[in-house]
Amino acid sequence: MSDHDQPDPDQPDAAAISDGGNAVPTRRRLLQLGAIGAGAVVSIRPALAQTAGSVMNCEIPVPDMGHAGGFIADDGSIVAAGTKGAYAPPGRPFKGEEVKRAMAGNQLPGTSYESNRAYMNYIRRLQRGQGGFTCFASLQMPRG
Amino acid sequence: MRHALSIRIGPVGFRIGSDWRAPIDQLAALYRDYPVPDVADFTVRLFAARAWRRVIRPSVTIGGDYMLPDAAPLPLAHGLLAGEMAMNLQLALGYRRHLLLHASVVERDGRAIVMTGESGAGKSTLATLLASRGWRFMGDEFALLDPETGLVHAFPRLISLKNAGIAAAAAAWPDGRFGPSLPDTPKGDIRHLVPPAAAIARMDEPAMPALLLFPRHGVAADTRDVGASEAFVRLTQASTNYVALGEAGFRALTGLVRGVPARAIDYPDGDAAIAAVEALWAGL
Amino acid sequence: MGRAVTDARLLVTALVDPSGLRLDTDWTALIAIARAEQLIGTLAHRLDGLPVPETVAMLLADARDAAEQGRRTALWEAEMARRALAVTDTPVVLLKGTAYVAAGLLAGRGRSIGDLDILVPRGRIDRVEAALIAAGWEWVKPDPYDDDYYRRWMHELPPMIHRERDRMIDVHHTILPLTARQTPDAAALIDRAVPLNDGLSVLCPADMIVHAATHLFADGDLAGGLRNLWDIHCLIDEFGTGGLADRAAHHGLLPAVARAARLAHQLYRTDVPQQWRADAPTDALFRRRLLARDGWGRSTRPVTRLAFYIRSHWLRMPPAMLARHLWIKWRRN
Amino acid sequence: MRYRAPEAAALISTDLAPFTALFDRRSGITHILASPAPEILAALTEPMTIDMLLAVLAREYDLADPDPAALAVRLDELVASGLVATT
Repeated sequence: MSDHDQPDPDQPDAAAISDGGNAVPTRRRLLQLGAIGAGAVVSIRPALAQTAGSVMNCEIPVPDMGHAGGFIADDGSIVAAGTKGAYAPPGRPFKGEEVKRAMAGNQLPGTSYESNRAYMNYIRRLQRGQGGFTCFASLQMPRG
Repeated sequence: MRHALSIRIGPVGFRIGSDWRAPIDQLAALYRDYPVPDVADFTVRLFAARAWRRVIRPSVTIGGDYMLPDAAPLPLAHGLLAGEMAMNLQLALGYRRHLLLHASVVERDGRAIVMTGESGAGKSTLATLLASRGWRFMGDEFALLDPETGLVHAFPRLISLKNAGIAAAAAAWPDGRFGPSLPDTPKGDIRHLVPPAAAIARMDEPAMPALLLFPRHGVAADTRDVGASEAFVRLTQASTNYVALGEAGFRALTGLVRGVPARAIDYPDGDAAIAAVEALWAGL
Repeated sequence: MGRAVTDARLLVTALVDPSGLRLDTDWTALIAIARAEQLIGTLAHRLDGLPVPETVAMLLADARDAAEQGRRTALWEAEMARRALAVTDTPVVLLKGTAYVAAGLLAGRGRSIGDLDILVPRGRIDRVEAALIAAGWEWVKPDPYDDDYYRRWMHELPPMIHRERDRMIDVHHTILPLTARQTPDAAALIDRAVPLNDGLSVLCPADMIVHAATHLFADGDLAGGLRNLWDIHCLIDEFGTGGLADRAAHHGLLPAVARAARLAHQLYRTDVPQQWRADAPTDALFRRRLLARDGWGRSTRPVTRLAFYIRSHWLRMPPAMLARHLWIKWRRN
Repeated sequence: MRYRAPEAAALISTDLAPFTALFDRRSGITHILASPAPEILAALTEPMTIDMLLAVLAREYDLADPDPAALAVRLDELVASGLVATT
């Protein structure tokens, strides 16, 4: 690697100390391959505009505009209106701040324990291209 | 557009258009002492999404060169806030001349403290308090880091104070110029404070970052070191254009975290915070 | 502040004759229009080295940097798709913006590039889908109605997004919805594809122009039309029009290609053959839609825009399906 | 299957003890690498199978766990990040 020195400068370098031509390794550095908690490689992902906190106020419609009228099942998926055990969509979109508080353990306004869980599961599954994704993604700091 | 205004804040020029007069008049009054750009870097639009929304329960939709799909409209009474948000959004989504860090900045003797943290961590209040104790205010929303020189440039927009921060700032700045109070916005009660005259006059003077702070409000006073890798990762998430800047962003940010000491300070109140900052500054 | 800029002609003339711009041009309006039409990087390259106000020079330099970053990201996404699909040994043809930069074409210079578009043989689309999912791509819209609609009637899989890199990929098996009246010869597109050095390929020049014209007039509502037309201008400028008419006829897309050539000539003064220079009666309506942008970057002429929106759906599906599609979409909003 | 690392010129590496910050010029992505990832990348001087790589690492380091399966997991992370390709 170009201008890179070995990562652990404080440990004795593995370079052998040459002694008249036949190198005598003093003590090779220990290397552990397995059992790394969060993995050895983290890739930095772009932070979204709202991570600049006060930059934006935004809303998350449940479900998004493309699926208005659908009901929300426990696991957050969109099901046909009236499906037994699923929840009618809430009366209005949730504000970014309300979702942030719900992520911290409170409940979305006007929801029961069960419907709150269903709505939050829907919000957590939002993908780019779906309405409310940018707003939700920005509420998580840092992402990924 | 029917009403328009151009202002330059630090190195960034904005052209702001509006379907209504009120937001433009408020911005013009508060940004009275700011220069006018010859060519604006960004265009911002405050408009009524539906024609009838211009008059009936008027609500302001934010538009401009760079946009986000989920933006919620604001009542016309919060038009000033919409203008500020729209300008911040252009920077966050479209600006590349400097590495943008979501941070407040103050300067003394050509050296700067960069204070970063989530909104609500008290960055604006802290910067305002320090400015009232002789530090030069450089910005309360964005720090602009020049990838070539490593210098930080000022972006002294209106200081947006929230809830308790308003009273704290009013006490620290008895003769400060405040904007209208904007009750129950999505972020609670907000009031804008015009930065001190010196901050506006000297906004083209950059400074060398000397201390990186991660302040946190509302807990027992404490100061701890922040390692280079932790500071690096936290700053990549506090920057909206780090990834977009590519190699220049990598060199600027690794240079910053390797060259500048980083500390996390928890503070129960303003005085404790200022004491902690002055102690750290003296110890540099 | 001088006469208000009421349509996108300022941008068109700046692209065609950059050295003709006077110093007292309404630069802010030009930049707002170029950004709204996704042509700021292209404009920045066209104006490179010309005398402009200092603030504008810095803005354009930033735009060139942004375009370079976008080019690198697009090529990387193509490389990651190539790695994921290598195991299926399927021919993978890059389309649109990614293809232009991968092949180093004039059309790619300064171009803003969106999602990765690839063309694969229709018979291999399930293997491609499985390989992409295994490599970390996910559906953007996990919705049964849209899935089924896409699979049966559209010319592509529903869009997918990569879990880590947040980049979208559109996998096509032909270049026009199956429901459209014209039926291009997808197999011929792949046969004549030109291999790049790393296992991916791009369409042959004539097919590139046919596809660009198709995308603009056969299934699009002309959103981003000025950028697509500029692609066509650059492709014709670089490769000429030899064999283009025959190739377009072979795909049954001669009308779309003729219209694209005429409009490129009318707006960007592209050097097109004689039979594609005369103004057809409806060309003026297309120009009116393409230029519907004011100096504040706002989209204007809403009625014209709505007409083209409805036309784009009409072209993509037979009347009965159009009614059902619009009814379902209407009931939802 | 062989694992291939990028040529040195594609990467900019900076020590952020205890980690290594790595910028990949090809993708424009920044990666934070914890040991053994930097050591694995440095050892991949040419395309290698897992066994070839394990032998190189065993020679240069005192391996606490010379286990091909553990090395495979580390390599999969590097492949997923795009830093390492398989041929």
